[in-house]
Amino acid sequence: MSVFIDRNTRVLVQGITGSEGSFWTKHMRGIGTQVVAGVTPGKEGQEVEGIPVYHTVRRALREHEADAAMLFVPPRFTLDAVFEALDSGIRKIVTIADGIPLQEAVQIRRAALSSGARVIGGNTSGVITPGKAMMGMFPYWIERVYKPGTIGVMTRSGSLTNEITAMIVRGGFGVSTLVGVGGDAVPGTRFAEMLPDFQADPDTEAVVIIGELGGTMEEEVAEAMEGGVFTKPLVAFLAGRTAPEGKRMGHAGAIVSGGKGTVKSKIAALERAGAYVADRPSRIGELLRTALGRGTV
Amino acid sequence: MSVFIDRNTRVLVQGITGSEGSFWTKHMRGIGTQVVAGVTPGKEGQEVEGIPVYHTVRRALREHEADAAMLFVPPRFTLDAVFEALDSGIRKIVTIADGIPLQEAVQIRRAALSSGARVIGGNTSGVITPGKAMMGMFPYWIERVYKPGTIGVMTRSGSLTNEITAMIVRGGFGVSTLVGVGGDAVPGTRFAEMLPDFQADPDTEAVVIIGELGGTMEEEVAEAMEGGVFTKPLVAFLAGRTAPEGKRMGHAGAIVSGGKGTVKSKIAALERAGAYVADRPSRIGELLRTALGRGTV
Amino acid sequence: MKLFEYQAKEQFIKAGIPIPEGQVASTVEEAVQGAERIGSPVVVKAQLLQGGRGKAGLIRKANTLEEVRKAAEGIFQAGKGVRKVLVEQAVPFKRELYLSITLEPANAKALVMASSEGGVEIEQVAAEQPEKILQYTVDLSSGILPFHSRSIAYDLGLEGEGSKRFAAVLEGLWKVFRTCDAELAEINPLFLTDGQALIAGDGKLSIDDNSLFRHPEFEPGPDYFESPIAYEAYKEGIPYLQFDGDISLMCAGAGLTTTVYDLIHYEGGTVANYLEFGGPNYRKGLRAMELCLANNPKVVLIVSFGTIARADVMAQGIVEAIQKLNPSCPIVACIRGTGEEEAQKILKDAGIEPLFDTEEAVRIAVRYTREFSDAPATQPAGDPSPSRGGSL
Amino acid sequence: MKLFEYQAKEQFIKAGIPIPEGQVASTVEEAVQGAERIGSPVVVKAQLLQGGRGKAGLIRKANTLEEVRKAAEGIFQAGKGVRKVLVEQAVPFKRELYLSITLEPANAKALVMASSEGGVEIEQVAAEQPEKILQYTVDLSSGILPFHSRSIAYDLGLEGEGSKRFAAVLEGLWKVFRTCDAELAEINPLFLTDGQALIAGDGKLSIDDNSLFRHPEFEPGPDYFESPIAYEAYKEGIPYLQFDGDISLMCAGAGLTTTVYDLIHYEGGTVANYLEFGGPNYRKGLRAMELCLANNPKVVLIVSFGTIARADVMAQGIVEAIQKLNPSCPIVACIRGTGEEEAQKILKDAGIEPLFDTEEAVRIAVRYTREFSDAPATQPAGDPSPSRGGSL
Repeated sequence: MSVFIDRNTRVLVQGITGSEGSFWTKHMRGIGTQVVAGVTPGKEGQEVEGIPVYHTVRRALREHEADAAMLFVPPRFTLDAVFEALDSGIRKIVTIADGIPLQEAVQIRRAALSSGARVIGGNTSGVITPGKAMMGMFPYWIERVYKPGTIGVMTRSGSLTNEITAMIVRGGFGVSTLVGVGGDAVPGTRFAEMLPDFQADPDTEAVVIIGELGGTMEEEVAEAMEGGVFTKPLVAFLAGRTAPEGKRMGHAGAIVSGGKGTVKSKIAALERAGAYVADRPSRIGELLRTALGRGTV
Repeated sequence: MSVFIDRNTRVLVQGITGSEGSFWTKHMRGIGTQVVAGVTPGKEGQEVEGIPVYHTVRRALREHEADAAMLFVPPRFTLDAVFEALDSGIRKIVTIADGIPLQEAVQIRRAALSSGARVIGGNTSGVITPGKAMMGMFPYWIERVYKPGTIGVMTRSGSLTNEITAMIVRGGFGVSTLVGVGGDAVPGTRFAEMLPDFQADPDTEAVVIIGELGGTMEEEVAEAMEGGVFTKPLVAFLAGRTAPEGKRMGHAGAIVSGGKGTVKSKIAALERAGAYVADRPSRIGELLRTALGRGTV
Repeated sequence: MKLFEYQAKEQFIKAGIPIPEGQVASTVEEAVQGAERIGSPVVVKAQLLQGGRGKAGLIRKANTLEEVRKAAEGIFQAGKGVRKVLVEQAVPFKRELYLSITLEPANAKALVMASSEGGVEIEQVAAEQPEKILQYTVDLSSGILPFHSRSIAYDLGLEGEGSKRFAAVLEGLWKVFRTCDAELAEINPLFLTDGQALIAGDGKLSIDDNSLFRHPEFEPGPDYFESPIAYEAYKEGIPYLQFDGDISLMCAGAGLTTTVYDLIHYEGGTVANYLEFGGPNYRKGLRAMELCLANNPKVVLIVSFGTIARADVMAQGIVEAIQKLNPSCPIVACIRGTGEEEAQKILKDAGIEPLFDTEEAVRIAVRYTREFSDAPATQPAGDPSPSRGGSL
Repeated sequence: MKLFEYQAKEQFIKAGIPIPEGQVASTVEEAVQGAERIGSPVVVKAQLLQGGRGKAGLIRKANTLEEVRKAAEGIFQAGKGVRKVLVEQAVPFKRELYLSITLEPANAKALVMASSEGGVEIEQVAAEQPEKILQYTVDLSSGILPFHSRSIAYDLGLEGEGSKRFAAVLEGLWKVFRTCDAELAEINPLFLTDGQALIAGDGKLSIDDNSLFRHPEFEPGPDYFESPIAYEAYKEGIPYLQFDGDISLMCAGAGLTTTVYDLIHYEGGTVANYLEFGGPNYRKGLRAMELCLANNPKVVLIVSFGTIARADVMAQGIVEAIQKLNPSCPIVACIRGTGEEEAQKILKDAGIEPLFDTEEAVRIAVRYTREFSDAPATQPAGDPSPSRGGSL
């Protein structure tokens, strides 16, 4: 088993003929992902890596079964592409787009919530189950970074992903599934919403979350732990302990956050809930060993 | 037990100070309904039948608990009033308004579906559990019409309601709960969506549905019976066996209906599903006796 | 409320949907002048609310002004009550498409339907080759998104410029649908020309009656109604349907009235009209009776089982109407519900037998249509005895 | 992107939200002329993007034209880089309300907040009397409905005319929020006058950077940026943050850079700037280096662990930049990810020691800020040896 994606997931790639789309489609297949079809308006009849391309999602689904859509679509067309996938009944969507207009991101998440779908992203590298499958862009061929294992990972940051997974591997572990929820202010899926999946996944022994200052996703993880929704060991790394406060959103930002959103508040909440919080990437392996009761090897 | 409303239901009345609102609030209490508060913008501080009135639903709910909203609000303000109730977390709503703009009715139903709420109406007399409680307008004091009993009733027609319940009573039965889903083209709740409630209600032995030509609600009832969702005896009366076809909605209407929507198709579907179909109101009692295996008394 | 084709097309223009060059004409002369301006060939189309104009010969092609004159004359004189014709450029087309937007009650969304096999046989296409009808549900608040237009266009075989133009037509039709509070917006045929242009050949637009208060521009004139009585009733705010049988129904509520209609037909009777006596009209007894009697029925049958529509008020109104109008036909009254004891008394005092059973009332009414059909002016016998105006 | 108050108010006017009569002035003379036209008393307000203007003495009331002159002079000369002031009629108000619209990421709705206790102390009100902050979530596609306005107005103590005006302000602010693709639209204070008028005393409007492509009208000028280098970076499309420490960060990705920032501070170092070297900028080594060196840092630290941003391309760009720019400070490079073997080779060939561990790279960079702070022009010693421009 794994979280979100495995060898049985049939993936449709929207935007397959673009340079990113075709490049990463090749690598998605390379790791073992079933890519069943691609969509690019106006390019029906073409093939990418032997995969047939269709004008629209509907046309693709007349010929193929798919249960997930991977979007390599520019940010300003992402809302349309997500709604197209949802309209055709697809309920797992990953979008890498960096720069989705904020109010459209809100509408994407709302549509996902209303239709019981899961949209991962935007502004993410995607989801990978090392050794099995991926939807997104990961240099899985670098072994010191993407070794299969039993540690689930969730990250807001794309740039820290390789850094942290390398530390997990250096600590003697590997990754079960990594979910990049994305670095946008309004990601389609939030950390806490993925926790039940990691809880249920027998291949995941512990979870590492990679957080940042701002927002309340880390605090929600702490709540889920305190509420008993997630009971496996959890290690957190949070970037921004010494960073100056980000741009202030008028008084409204201060009122809404009500003291949450700082790295300090996140660390306090997570530690109260029993999480192990690493102050630097190199300590993650050690904390995982402690959390899993394996002492320091 | 009963369906939708009982003595424990705490009802908020929106539009309580209008002539219909105040008149029927008195009678709702008269039958035993708990009316906890009323809402009319600009009238906070007043009382109707001793019930306190508030400017807004939020203000009422700060002082009272309520789990249902009864709307005596003109049709063109109904969407706003329904959304106000939904916004405050109320998940049972009855609106009697006759003349809700059609596209607003669609938005009301969509909001209800999205939020897991049940909106009954518009264009209905409401819901009554004789002898216990009601949300709406029923002359429950006429005993030959509103005798408590074990027959659940669902109706699209307000004008046939008294006619049919009188026949149920004349047949030796009484009514458990009557739900007027309403006569509009897009009711907030459809027949088939109420069937699980009647199925689960131990006080309901059989159900009578009062249908009409047009739409597909009766066909959906037949499907629910065939699908095993509803297994109690069901008697249907359908108005319009000899009526000329209603106004045609262009080619689109014909294409969508695809032969459904006529009384003939409804009768065929219901009889195929095992329902008893009465050709005139006076036969309902007899069919109920047959359906319940009591022969003709 | 259905609009005439030319009205629908006025809305299309506002929304940027291309239509053929055309001219509305109320006379043959105007039609000829319009054709002269537009240039031949043209199509002369009766402006009628009923469908099936083509098959009824009310849409005629004309290659010369003389043919236009003949076509217009023929249509105006066809006895169908045509008051206006639309003279339109005959568009040379490559294909006829179909496009409509309606509402989907169960899903609570809009339903967009399209087909590459448009034209008068679209319903047959739907029945025999349902896969040729594309269906998309669209959320009212999100509206048409680019993928909707794109998906439908590709499935209609449109690409490039044709696809872009289709998107504009679909977005335009959506705008019409939403801003006019329509229950139906339909283009059939939607012409596709050799040059990949899309032109609305016909237009059907039906406005939701409950939203008409927002659209005073669509106020209907007498030509919208089946009879002058129906128009009178409309002006009074009273729902009314015209039939041509014997029994005038003055009933409360569509469901009950439809049931009474069925029961009358079971008994072999026929219906002259249905006038809605319920809802806010229950206080309008006199005016309601006047309109019913204008049909010269063999009997007026009044049935109600009201809750808000008080039986006593209805009875009082009927009694007053009979006194004032002195009808020459029998009145059968079956008025129950709130205030029924008082109603019973009022009717009895006025010499009218109050009935309590709908089916019995129908049987009596039908019987009277037979008994008195040859002697409308005499006092009916029998028990229960319906009142006649003449007896008061 | 934050807008200046006067820009926010331009949007308010378009949406029908009342604002005080006012004039934007770039000079003291313009300010005085504006005040003359408006009539005293006025308020002279620095147009700055930072909050807390009032407490910083950058909002001054003036009763006479002489006071206006003094106020404007004081603000322009306060050393805060003020380029414009807004001279506004001083509104006599009865109460100060608060109103804002933002987004609620978890619910995926908009969040409307309002308070009857508006003004500069609103955050304190929120902390101490949270019940005085009204919160409503609003669906983006349904928008503001009448009940939202009504509910908030009653809770703010507004009735009758005040309630209607509030509805207009809220609907206007919603329109601004939606049409400007805002992440924040805020009015604080919202003046309530004795005559129940509502007037926006201040305006904060922050446009979502991802939507700026739809809003060329908000193209920022140099006065939006913390430094000329930041403005240069903006024009190159390179994200950039200005600090005032020693180490110039040329890093890929906000998360990794923030981590590097933390690690530098753990080691006792300081940061001069953060320049985003990832995303589409990884091919812009030369320009990026140029901008970083413009800060005259004690060391340039390059860290990346890229997937799309190819390490070899980054390394090549850095080597070229060093050759061309000949920097006088050390360059520390820790470039990993896709293409890292090739990158390693390129760096080594150019005499730069490639590092593989972020924390080690930070330690070395911080050490260099100490070792070379007094001797920036000499060749650094030690192993691993960072490259200096001078050594090439």
